[in-house]
Amino acid sequence: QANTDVTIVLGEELDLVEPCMATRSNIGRVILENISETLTELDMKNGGQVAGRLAESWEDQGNGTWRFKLRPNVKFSDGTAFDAEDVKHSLERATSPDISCESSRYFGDTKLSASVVDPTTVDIKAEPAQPILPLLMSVLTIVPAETPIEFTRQPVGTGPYVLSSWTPGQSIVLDRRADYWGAAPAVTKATYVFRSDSAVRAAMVQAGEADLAPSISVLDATNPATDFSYPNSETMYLRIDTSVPPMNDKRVRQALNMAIDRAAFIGSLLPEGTEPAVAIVPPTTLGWNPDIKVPEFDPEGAKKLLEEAKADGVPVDTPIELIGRTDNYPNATEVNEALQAMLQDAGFTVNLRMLEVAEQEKLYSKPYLEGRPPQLLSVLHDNAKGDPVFSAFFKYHSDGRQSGISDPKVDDLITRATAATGEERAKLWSELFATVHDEVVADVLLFHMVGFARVAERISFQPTIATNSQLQLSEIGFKN
Amino acid sequence: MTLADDTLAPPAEKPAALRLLAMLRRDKVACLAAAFLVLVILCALFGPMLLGEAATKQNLRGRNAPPFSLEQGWLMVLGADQLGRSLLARIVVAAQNTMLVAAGAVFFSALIGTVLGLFAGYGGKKTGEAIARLADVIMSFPSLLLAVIVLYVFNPSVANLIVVLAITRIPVYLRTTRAEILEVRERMFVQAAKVMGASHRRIMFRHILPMVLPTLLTIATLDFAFVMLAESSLSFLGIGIQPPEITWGLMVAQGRPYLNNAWWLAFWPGLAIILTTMSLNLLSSWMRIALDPVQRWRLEGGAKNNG
Amino acid sequence: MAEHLLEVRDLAVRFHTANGPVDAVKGISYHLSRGETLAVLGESGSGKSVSAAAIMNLLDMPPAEIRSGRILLAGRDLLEMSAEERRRINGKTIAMIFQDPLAHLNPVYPVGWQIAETMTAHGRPRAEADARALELVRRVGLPEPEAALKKYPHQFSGGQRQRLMIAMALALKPDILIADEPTTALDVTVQAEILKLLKELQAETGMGMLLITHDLGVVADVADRVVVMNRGEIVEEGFVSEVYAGPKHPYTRKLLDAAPGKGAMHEPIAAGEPLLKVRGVSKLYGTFTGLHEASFDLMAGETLAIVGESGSGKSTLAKVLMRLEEPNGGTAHYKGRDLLAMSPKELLGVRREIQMVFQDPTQSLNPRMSVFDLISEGWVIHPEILPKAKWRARVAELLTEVGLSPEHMRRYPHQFSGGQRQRIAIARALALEPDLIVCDEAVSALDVSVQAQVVALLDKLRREHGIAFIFIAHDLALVRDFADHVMVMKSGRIVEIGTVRQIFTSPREPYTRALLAAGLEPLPHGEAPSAPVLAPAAEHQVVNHLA
Amino acid sequence: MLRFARKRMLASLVSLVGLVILVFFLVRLTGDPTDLYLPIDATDAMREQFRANNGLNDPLIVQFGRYVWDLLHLDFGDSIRRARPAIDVVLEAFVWTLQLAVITMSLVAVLAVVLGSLCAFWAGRLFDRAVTFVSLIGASAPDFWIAIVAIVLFSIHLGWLPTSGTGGWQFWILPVSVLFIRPFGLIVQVVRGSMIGALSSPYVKTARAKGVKNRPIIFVHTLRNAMLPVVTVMGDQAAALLNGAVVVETIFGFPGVGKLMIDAILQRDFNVILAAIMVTAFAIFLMNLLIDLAYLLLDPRIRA
Ligand SMILES: Nc1ncnc2c1ncn2[C@@H]1O[C@H](COP(=O)(O)OP(=O)(O)OP(=O)(O)O)[C@@H](O)[C@H]1O
Ligand SMILES: Nc1ncnc2c1ncn2[C@@H]1O[C@H](COP(=O)(O)OP(=O)(O)OP(=O)(O)O)[C@@H](O)[C@H]1O
Ligand SMILES: [Mg+2]
Ligand SMILES: [Mg+2]
Repeated sequence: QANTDVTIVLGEELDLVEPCMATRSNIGRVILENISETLTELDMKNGGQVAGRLAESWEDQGNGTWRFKLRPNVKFSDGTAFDAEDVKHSLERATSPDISCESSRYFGDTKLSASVVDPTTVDIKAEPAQPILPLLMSVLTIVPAETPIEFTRQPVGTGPYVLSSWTPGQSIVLDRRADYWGAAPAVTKATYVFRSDSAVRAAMVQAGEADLAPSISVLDATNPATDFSYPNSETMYLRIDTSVPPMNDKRVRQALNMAIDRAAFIGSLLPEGTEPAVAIVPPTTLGWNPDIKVPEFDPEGAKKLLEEAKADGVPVDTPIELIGRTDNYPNATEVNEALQAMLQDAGFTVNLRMLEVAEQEKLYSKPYLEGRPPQLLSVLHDNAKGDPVFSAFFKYHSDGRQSGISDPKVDDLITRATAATGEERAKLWSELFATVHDEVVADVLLFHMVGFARVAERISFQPTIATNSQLQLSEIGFKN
Repeated sequence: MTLADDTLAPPAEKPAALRLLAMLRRDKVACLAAAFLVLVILCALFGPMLLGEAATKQNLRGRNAPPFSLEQGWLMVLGADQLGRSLLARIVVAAQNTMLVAAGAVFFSALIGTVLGLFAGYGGKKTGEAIARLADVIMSFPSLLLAVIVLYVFNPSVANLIVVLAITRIPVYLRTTRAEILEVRERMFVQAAKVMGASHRRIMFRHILPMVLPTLLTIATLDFAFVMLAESSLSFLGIGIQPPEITWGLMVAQGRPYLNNAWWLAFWPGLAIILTTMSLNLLSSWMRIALDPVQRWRLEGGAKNNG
Repeated sequence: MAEHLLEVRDLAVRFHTANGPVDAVKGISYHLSRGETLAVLGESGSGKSVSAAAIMNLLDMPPAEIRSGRILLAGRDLLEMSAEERRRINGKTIAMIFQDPLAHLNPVYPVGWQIAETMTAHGRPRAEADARALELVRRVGLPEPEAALKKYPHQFSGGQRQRLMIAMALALKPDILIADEPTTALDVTVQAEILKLLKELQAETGMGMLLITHDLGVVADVADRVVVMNRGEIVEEGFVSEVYAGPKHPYTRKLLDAAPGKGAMHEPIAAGEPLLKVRGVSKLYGTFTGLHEASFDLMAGETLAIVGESGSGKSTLAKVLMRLEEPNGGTAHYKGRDLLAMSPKELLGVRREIQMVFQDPTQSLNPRMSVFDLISEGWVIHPEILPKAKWRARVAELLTEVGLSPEHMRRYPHQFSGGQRQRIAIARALALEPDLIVCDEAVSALDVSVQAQVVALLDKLRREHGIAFIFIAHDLALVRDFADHVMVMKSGRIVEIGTVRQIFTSPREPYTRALLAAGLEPLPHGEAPSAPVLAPAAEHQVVNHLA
Repeated sequence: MLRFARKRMLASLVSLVGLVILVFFLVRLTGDPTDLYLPIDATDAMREQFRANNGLNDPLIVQFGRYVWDLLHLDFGDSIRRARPAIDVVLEAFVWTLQLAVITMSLVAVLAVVLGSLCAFWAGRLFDRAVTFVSLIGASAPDFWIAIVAIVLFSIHLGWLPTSGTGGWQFWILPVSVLFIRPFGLIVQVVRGSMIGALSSPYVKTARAKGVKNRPIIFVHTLRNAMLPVVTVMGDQAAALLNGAVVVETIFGFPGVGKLMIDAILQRDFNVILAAIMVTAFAIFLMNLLIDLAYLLLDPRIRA
């Protein structure tokens, strides 16, 4: 093994190597920006700015059309040149009904079409107009115009690496390209292997069999010299379905928020570095509101609120189901057990149910089951995209798939924020977060989670909030 | 024919149970095993009543407290778990669910499997063949899938768990019984029983079954451990028993990530599983000998070993 | 004192059981010289087999314990040798023929392999061993020797298995042969040949033979000296002629008195509607005809004896009648209904009325049931026979009647001697109070005094309760005393059938005549034979087994 | 015997068909893969599209008919997750599982039978107690304990063996050892029990009277008589291995069928589940047939 080769051990195997599925974190970590590049990318090192990658610049042409100037002299790994046609084809392919590309979900109901202006210029039109189109282009992986509209097993891209071997279930090997348009990264060859057990991943780095384990459990992060924590863009919260009594009473929801001693979790069941959350998106997101306060831990106050509600005939004694998902994150079961205990201390009757993915999924999304008891879904939400639009609608809008509230003011704020740009957009989002948190008390926001990476001492790598979904080999350096 | 008067008959022997007890007393290992099992059964019966409270009392500050320290009271001698609950109390309380699931699953699978096996081996050719093929099907039906189906369509209660685990273990008993019968039924004493007019049922249960039983018992005791651990992996996947209910298996599974920095979380419940299985097995090998007249001398006093 | 080949001094063996110790052998001494045949006569259960097992190092210790004694082989004490030394002696220097051949043959290996193993275990090359095995099988008179080598023990008849055991023991021409009831299952013609074979071997190699038997005729025929055992002790010892002429111990006298063949022959009862009417019953084992078109009648209260060559289909006939083997044709009407065509359900109805005592007693007793359970099982199945409260007493009574003691009811089959097991099997059959009992060599392992007692019991039952017997036996003297009709079988066919008197006084078929001629005369009481009472060898008609 | 085998094959085919029908309908009771496959923020149109693409909109019976029709053309359908023919995915994984199972079971068969027999021969002695003790711990200890402790010990502290993964022979040692433990413990006990009984049979006395050495008495005379339950239980354990050894596969990163099956079940990847079941069932049926033939070979008294 040359000393510029690295081995990276991942927890989840790749079931596909399809570029248009790179928004799935297990695929994205290997492919995104290593093999397949995008027009734009989110620069996490600089506070989450949208930066150019294959596009050098872009401008809004009005009525929903954006014009992208493409980087010249870029070659695909199969030797063909990159031009506007490729962008057009990539967009069409990703949105084609014939294959279920996942990246298209970011476009929602927006219709996107591309037209070639000249080989290095392309116009992308969104209907209805899409104020964050350049950000959306950070999910569109560019493939050559010849790529058929079906899932490929030989991804071709413009990135600094090519896929040189894939043995399903065992390993994937990427080799550095000589004719990459940008600066040559330090890593010449990256071998990805897969171990679902966190302890084994950690052990592999320790034993020198791997150089990087981008995510290990906090419990295995025992060596400060090699193990680094990073915010992993997941936010933990309890989703409340406010249409079911007693949850329809705001006091009850406030009591829920007050009953939980968030500080007690940090450094015990959850690692140091975990932040109490006041919004469903991480602080690096546009419009994140620093003025919102974390609810005080006040079990007595909670009890009082409950009594008040009870006096008004709210059935606060109805047993509430706290529904968690096993193995969702390290200590998931324990965290939920602790939540249950805290809520019970504040006077709630809570039953804990830990479910398997699919079962929890069934309860999480609409249509909700008829005749359901009051439920608290203990879930994680992941938004590393830097804009709340990917969360707000379906978490808080009356028509949102996973929304537990129905509030005209919230609906209005979401609609307006989605259409706005720039400062205006940020302001509206801030307002939305405050409303949801303090006026509506839509849910019990808990924590912004952190992940851990184990990095062998011979390499240098700084995990960021993006590490969950992509891992650019070019960011890896060698210490000597 | 006249009946001789009763004086001819030798005095009735000591009841079989007493004789077994006397034999048990002589075998120290088996005695220890039996004592441990009695303890487990007592825990299962009374544990939740006595320590139910202590087993759920959380204390995040005292989480993962190491074992062998009496500072926090005797309940903490085995240490505390991730939420600062007493491991000792939890193990005692968990004995109930654990035994319910394990004993239930093993009992029903052994019962159903053995009876089906008896029919497969001794019944008609057609039924035998059909039952054997059924065993094939069950054997190749992944238990996990069955668990997902049953526990998804119904809910993960102790009863359903028993059903799932029992079904998946049926084939071993079935096939073992059947295989042994194929041989035992050719023995002469089975024919002798037939000549006496013994019904199929009597032949199956009185003559053939006792020959097969020791082997089944060996398998069953080891299945105990298997079922406890299988149950834990189901819990781990989110389709088994779920907190706040506890079983040893679940405790083992939950302690797994802590193997490196708080070994006691998984160790004690694991040890409980091992000791239970080992006790059961030692007791069953003791029983195999105690119930076999040809072997029984090994356990009877009086003989000094001069061989 | 000259060194003997084998000398047993003051041997005492005790078994430890749940019900206290059992002293099976209480300090016996005997010796055996080169070329000599020492017969061990004795009551069933008197410790003959146990002392033999002690010589062979076959006692399980515990539960057995050798309390005292020495067993000297050419002056060296076997009991002080290492296990490995004794292993090397076994089979090569001392060989043994077991009493119960079916149980003692490994069921899963072909018999040829088992015979050859005696030789390969002592370092003989495989090919040589195989060749010798074939020769031995031929010598003991098994039909189709090549094919026989490849067959498994369960495919042989009782007598054939016994001959396989003999072949196995003779394989290495041992210095000492311990033969435990080697001819119990053999018909007289084959028995004569086997005895001749043993004697030839003795003459050839100077083999010393320890012959355990209850057959007075065989003792008179082949033994030089005899020891008589009773209840674990040797009660008399001497040259055969002396002992036979002037028995000193009361037990010996009783034994000699009990020799069968002296009573009056039965006169068959007048004809009527037969209890059992068998017509054209056949049984094929693959292509081999085990039984061919057997037909006969049996009246209630009548005894039909079946005699004939070993392997001639006697047991097969019995098993077919019991529906333990499915016949390939024929009918057997019992009280007017065809046994062979009954549905399993109907069969259960008549099971109780027809009982069988199997040829191989060990295998027919469930090893996990105590004697009480074994005998009372019939009443569990047919509760109408006896109320539960009386079971214990009745078991005790039955045991006494067959010459065992009530204490035995707590023991398990493996704790008995061969003859004792046979009696348990008889008691079990009697417990059901059947109308017809098929006795397959049921008394062949009993010493003559017990035999006489059991036969008298059976005869009494026949007379008083009208029980009919099918009595398979090779002991012609016994047949003569006990049977009403006699049926002679050979190669799966009935060759002759008639009243006892007719068969014994004017046999029609040459085979019957050969059979009668080969019979060893049991000792006439009081006479002191100077020479063994045996029909001259020249008169032996060699039976063609391949026929 | 050939006729017996042929008849059994036919009967097994019927079982296989039954199994497929059973699994086909049962797995569909566990929910729709759409929600799992598509992200939560997928639109209804996308969901509809996905269902249509994967034929999940048709009535069950139509789906079944189509499945059977394709099956008759040896088409096992595609994996939704992997967008590849399900059978390819399964066979790749099965090869690994089969190797693991065969290696493990061969070792178990030899070692457990030898040690179990010796335990029976020396029943109650120190050797017996020690082997019994160790085998019982092995058979009842959680396998991940052993696996993780083994990795820490042999890979990290001693550095003798790779932690996990696939490759040369070194990579097989830990997974095989961990897999080995449970069947070994169980079978040692079964052999021991069965042999204790058989060793007191009269034919053993005959062999001793013939002067046969202890080794052939144990391993030739007695063992074959005691083998029926042993072979059966070995079959059961082998079947469990063929169904996949999930813990070992996850920990050691072995791309076997167990992990594949679990993922497929949790992800409701129906075609993969069905294909995996058919492949493993076929192997298990075949093995059971071989075991039944072994009965006939082991004991001549048993009739086909
Ligand atoms: N394992 C045992 N446990 C207890 N008693 C036993 C055991 N084996 C044999 N005996 C007893 O020892 C005595 C001697 O038995 P042995 O087999 O030597 O008799 P035998 O003289 O060969 O009789 P037979 O002619 O009937 O075969 C018998 O009374 C029998 O009940
Ligand atoms: N299961 C079997 N398979 C093949 N051949 C068998 C089987 N059972 C018996 N035979 C053969 O059938 C013939 C008759 O056997 P059977 O047991 O009826 O003899 P028998 O007259 O009782 O002889 P013996 O007096 O020696 O007991 C024998 O030659 C035997 O080899
Ligand atoms: Mg005897
Ligand atoms: Mg016979």
